Amino acid sequence: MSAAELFVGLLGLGFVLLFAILLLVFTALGGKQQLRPFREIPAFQKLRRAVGLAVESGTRLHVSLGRADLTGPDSAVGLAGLTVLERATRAAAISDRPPIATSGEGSLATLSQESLDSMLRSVSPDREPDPSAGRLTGLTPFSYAAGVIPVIHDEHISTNIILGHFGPEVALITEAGERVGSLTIAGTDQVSAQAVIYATAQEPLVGEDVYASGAYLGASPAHVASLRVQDIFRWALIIAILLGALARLVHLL
Amino acid sequence: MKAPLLLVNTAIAISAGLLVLLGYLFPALGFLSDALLRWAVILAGFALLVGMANLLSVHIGNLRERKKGSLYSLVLIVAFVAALLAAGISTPTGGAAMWIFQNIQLPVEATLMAILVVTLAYSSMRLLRRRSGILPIIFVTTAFVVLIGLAPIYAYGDVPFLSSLRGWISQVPAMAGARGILIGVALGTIATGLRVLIGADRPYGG
Amino acid sequence: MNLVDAADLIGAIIGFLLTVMVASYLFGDNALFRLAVHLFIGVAAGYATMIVAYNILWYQLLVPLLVSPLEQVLVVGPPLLLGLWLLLRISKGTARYATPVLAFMVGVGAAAAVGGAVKGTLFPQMDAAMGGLDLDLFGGQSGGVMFWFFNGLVGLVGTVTTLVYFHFGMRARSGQPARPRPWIDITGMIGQGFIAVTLGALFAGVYASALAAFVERSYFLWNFFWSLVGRYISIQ
Amino acid sequence: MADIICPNCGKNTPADEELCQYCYTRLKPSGGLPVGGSDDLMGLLGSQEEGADVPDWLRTLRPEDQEELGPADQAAGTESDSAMEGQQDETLGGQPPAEEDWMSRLEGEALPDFSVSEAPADSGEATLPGVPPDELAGLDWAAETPVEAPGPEVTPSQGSGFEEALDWLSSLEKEPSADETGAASPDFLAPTEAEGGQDWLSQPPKEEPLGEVSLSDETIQAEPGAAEEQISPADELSDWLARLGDQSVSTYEGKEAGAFSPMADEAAPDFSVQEPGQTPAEDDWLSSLQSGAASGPISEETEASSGEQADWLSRLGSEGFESEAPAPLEVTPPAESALPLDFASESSEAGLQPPPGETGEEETPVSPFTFDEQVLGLGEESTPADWFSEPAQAAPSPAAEDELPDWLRQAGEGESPFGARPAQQSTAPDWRSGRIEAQPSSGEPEAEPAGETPDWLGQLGEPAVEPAQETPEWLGQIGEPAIQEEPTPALDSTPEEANFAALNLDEGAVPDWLAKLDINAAPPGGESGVPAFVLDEETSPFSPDESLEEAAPVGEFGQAPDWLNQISGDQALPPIEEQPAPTGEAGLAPAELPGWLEAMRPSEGEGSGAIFRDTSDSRIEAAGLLAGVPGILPVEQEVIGGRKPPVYSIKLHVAQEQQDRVDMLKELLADEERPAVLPAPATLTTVFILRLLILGVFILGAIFAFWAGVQQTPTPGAGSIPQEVLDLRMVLDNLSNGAPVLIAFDYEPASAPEMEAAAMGVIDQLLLKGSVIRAVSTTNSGAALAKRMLGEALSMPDLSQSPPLNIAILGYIPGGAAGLQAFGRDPAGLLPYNLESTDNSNLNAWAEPVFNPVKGLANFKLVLVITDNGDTARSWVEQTSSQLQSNNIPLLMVVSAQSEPLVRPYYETNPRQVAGMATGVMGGVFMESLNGRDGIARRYMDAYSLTLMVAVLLLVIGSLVNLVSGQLALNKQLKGEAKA
Repeated sequence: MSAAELFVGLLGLGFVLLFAILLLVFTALGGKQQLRPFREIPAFQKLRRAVGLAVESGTRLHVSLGRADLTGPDSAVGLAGLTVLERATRAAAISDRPPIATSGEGSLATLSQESLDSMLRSVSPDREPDPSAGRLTGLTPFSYAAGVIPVIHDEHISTNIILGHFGPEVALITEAGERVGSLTIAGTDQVSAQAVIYATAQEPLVGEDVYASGAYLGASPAHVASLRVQDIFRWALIIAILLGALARLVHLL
Repeated sequence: MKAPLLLVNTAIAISAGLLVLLGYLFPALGFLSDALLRWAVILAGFALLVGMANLLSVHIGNLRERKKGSLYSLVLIVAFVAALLAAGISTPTGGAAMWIFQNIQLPVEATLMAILVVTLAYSSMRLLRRRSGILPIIFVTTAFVVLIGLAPIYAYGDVPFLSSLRGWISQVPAMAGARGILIGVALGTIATGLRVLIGADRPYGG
Repeated sequence: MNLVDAADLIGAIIGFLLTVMVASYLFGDNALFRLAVHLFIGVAAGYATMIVAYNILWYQLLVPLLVSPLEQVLVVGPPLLLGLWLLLRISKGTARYATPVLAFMVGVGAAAAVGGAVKGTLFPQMDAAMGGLDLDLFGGQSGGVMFWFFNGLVGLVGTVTTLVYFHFGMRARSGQPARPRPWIDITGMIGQGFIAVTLGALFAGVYASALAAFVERSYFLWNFFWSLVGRYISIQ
Repeated sequence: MADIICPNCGKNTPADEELCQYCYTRLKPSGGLPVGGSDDLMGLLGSQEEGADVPDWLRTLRPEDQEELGPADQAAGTESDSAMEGQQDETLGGQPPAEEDWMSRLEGEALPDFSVSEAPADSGEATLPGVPPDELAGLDWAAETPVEAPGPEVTPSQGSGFEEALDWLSSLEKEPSADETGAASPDFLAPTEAEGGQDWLSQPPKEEPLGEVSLSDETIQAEPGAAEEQISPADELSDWLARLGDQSVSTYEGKEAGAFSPMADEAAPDFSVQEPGQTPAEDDWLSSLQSGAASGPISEETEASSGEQADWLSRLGSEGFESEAPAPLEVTPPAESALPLDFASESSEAGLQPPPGETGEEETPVSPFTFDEQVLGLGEESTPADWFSEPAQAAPSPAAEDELPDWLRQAGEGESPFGARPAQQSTAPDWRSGRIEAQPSSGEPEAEPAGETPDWLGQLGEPAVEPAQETPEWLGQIGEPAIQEEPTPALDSTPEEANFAALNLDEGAVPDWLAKLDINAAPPGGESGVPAFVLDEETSPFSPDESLEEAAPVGEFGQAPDWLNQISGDQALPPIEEQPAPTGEAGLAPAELPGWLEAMRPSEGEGSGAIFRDTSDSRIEAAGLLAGVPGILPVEQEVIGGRKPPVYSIKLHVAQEQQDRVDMLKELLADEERPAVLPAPATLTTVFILRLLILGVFILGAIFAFWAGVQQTPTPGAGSIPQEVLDLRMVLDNLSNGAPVLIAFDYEPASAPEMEAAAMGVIDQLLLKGSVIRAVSTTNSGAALAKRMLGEALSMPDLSQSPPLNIAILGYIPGGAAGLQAFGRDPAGLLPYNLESTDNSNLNAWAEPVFNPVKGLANFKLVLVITDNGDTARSWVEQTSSQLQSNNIPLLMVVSAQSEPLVRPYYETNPRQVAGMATGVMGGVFMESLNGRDGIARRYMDAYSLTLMVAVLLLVIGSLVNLVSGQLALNKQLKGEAKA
């Protein structure tokens, strides 16, 4: 292993360890952290309202989890989508139409079923798991999006939460949501898909905001803590970038 | 039963994750993560089969219950079986499989992509009505400039300024913004991943 | 007309019909679109399943066991058992018992995400952002060194301000509504501008990709139409 | 000679004293009826027996009884059985012949019962585990004797001026023998004869079953006090039975099992007396019970619910048969035999909840006693506070007095029969007193207005206005025959009237619980009694009053004389010392209170019982029936204040404002029903037309471009080719011929048109160089896409004729980035086989000499990634760049236009992680122009550039229109708001 590799490895390890320690510390301080306010993200405000409205109106929430591969780097955004699904299910479990989750990847569909079942069981233990509540609608990006379209049209969906790993095919889903007049809140990790979402979704989530869903929906102190740690590291990185750029410039001047 | 299982699951997730992470950061320790990565790759394939079973069970359920649109479910199931047999008999790149792929899957996907032309045009036109402020205007203006610089003007040819402007936009400000977004996404990804690795998030249930 | 030509013709007709059926979605959700879409979903799923069966079940699990069982049993056995364990998810009753396998996958995925983000995105992107002002990297691009330096500066400002925009925290003063610090607010607005430019450029790219598909489909329809006309004329 | 216990102060006073030596409470009613000896009674009985109105079956009763003795004796053998025999012996010991005559009948009658009840072997054990039956019997009497003792003393001192009472008394006395009962019926149950004089006669058998239980259970509750109260339930048994038959309050049965015993006991002999003739008369007395169950004398109700009675009885019958019932005792005995089984088990469990099986209808006849028991015996025994708290509240008086049950106080007044009641009650062994109770209770079904209150209580309501005249029906009848007419209106009275009567009655004499029963009695119906019972369970402390009211006439005149004295003389003397037990604290505060019973205790002031109590008034009634009873209030007050629900005017006064609001609400509701106008269609039409226009414009542009032909747009010159494409081309130029190349086809079929156009030029160059190509993909469709693109590339000029190239499609890399990393470490291990293999010769994709599986990615001289996804490109860079850079292997990218901004940073980095790249259709055009070979890209370029212009125009025009219209709409809105 070259010295550069070792250096990069150690740097990465130190970065991860420091991030993890701060995350644990801020999680332990959970209660106090909850009190501190966050930047307003309209999408989450509308989402909270939409969940309540869906329960009252007897309509469904639809959470589209995308096609993130759980064993890949895009699994993070898939996990963020699962967190939103869990929060939405917990809030809407009392509804006679519990939320429905669609995904385009096998492992994610499996996790969404587990999440839905456990949430619904926690509310009503005698409830039978419904395989169609967490369904796989297609295995290729466009077959997945095409499979979601009938769900949006047929399942009395009032709110579409599109949060996961998507490509440009997400435009088909947001378009379907707009056609049925439902609220579409969308976010993804793919920047090109974010561009499509920005143009087509009613409430887009850009960039890092996608990963803040758990904290904004009150998932757990760990989510709030992670935002704090992200902020800390954000400024650390900014300072590092500025100093590094200056050093390179000065070094040459 | 539930609590112990959750404990075991969390232990499995954390230990497997830490081993793979070490292998990521230090290629010399790749031997720690190689086996686990290969297992994960194989399991991803099994997960796809599980998802497939779910897809079929939903549509078979539609057929059983004579739900609205059960005809479509029938079509889906028949198409699935046909493609499975075709690819199974004549390998995934065999004649039958390729015929189905080229004449059914590819045309439909390409057409779905093609109709985005209309969908996105309609959405982008309405964007300035739906959202107020300067950002949508910047968005549309940038899209306009980049589009017009993507290709030479029909029957006229290349307009260097437009292509240069488009090149500059996509290479400088757009790349700067993309870099900021990517770094932010990386931070979010690290936070989300670490929540799993410290056991704060347990999406696998138990 | 031989079998291959017949297959091509039938394939072309099916492709034409499917293209029209899917395009009909532009005028609203309809039965033709749904029919085409469900056909497509089934075909894609079947094909993907067979690909997985070939590449994973067959080539990575069974063939090694058949070729050299003793050597491979320890290599292939564990993932095979885990995979079969994961199949418990298929049944409602046994689904819960497969959670340990899911936990393993999530753990590996989380590590891959963290490692990839740190080593594959964070460090390279930071390095690129730092290098924006590195005059050593100037390779004589058009516009001269000053323009190159200006581009580096814009890139640096864009990256930093975009990062600042995503700052979540706000300043909370007792008795006053929480609001971001003014300088963070202003910097963030600049960052929003860069984000808008980025998204606009990416949107144009997506649109260009869609346009390429549209052109290809139009070309297909155009050729199909004239090929039918040509066949009709040749038959006459 | 036993003393008389003063009911007021609870102290003994010589029997010859008329007033209590201590509190001067009148102990004997002046001119009390000399109910001295059994001779008199027998004489009366005898005279009555000759009555012409004796039913035939009663005449034939005696011989049957004699016959019954035989089988009964044979049947004796179980503990309970022998216990009863022992009891009989003791009871009959030294009886005068005349007395023995009818007493023997009683005993004889009991035998068959026990021969039946012995069926449950556990009944005896339940009675008192491990105690011999004889002892059990002894215990029974020992428990009762102390109170029995004064009996004889009291009986001579019966109420004054009771000549008329003679026939009533005689009827009571006669009752032991069924024929006498029959003789009595016309006497004071005349009103009921309208519904069949024999109905009530058939009721004693109804109580019979309980008699079985009694013996065994009575031994458990060795408290005479309990025995006294149990009399009262027996009184209402007939109607409660029916009600509880429907409402199986199983929860109480276990608790009260022990206390049922006395009740049950009393009926035993009586049943056997009437059994023979009774058997056919089952339905009659059941229907009479039903009338009680129907909570009112209204005949329709009676008929309505009679069916239910028949049901549970028939069930009982069937069960009875299972339990070796002797032939003569056909239907009812089985019912009895079923009961001891239940009670025995219950009592053995000391009130543990009986198994569900026991709470069914077969226990229905027991249920009322369950209620009574909870209210009485048990409550008294184990939770003194329960039923003593009530008198205590009613009359704050010395502790000793508080602990004295109401009935004792009233009895202490010595007014008429009540003076003797305490002694009377206690002297009467439960099974006898209860047995006699059958008489008034038999009248209940017809006379009880609300299904709860016996008719005589209901009639008390009217005279109750004057406490002095508060006299139970039977007393009224005794007083003047005219009163006999009173029941008639009572019978016809509606439940409301009945309730009202009960309310009045409640003021003075009627126990609160009784009034509550009335008040809570639902409108006539089978379950009408249910709420009443529920209510009473809450207010058990009141039940002693009930026992007082009902048991008084019964127990006293019925049983006091003769044979009871025998008992007291024979055995009860020793326990006389225990006399205070029923009233004294010692007997009332047992420390061991079962938990389940504790749970039953109503909390202080809890329950509706408190409503009917007036603790504000502590004056003591000076005269009349309730003389000496404190806390008696004027009827009117209570009726208005406590009993009668407030009457509200049903006329609604609506103000004009309210009326307006109502109208407004009506309008709103009416609007709701009107179909709403749907604006959607118009919008949809606009959207539809707009989409149609956009599609039409694009299609026209494309068709025009195709129609006009290619090359309308000049190919970009070399100067306009971007640097990344030049770098890519340079890398390809530097690639040696036949070099191994890894190509990743990582795009979706949807992007195939763009990616094929972009990458065809690069693939063309690689094929021209005869590269050894290994194709992989991280997407499911990658293999097919690779096959398709390579096939199209091979069909190009100069390649179709070239020798077959070494191309292998390795297939799909699952697992995303993790899979890519695993592939980067060991490509041959992850994807070892060639999907294109036709046989084993080309199955192994790494068998070529140029490959060394151990080297991994270092086997290749070039890695080309064709992707439409920025993240996939990033994954390839992240997962492989370190290996590739360390081995100086260039990584080229062909990306879609959408992913270019994301991939470009990797191209811009120094050192470049991406050596060169081509973007989208134009990237393909540039490559083709550099190659000098036109391909797909060039074919699409004209249509592509034209439709791109169309898109730009649409975007500009559409955006401007929407911007202006949006601003106008915004201004309108602002103006509207400003106006508003």
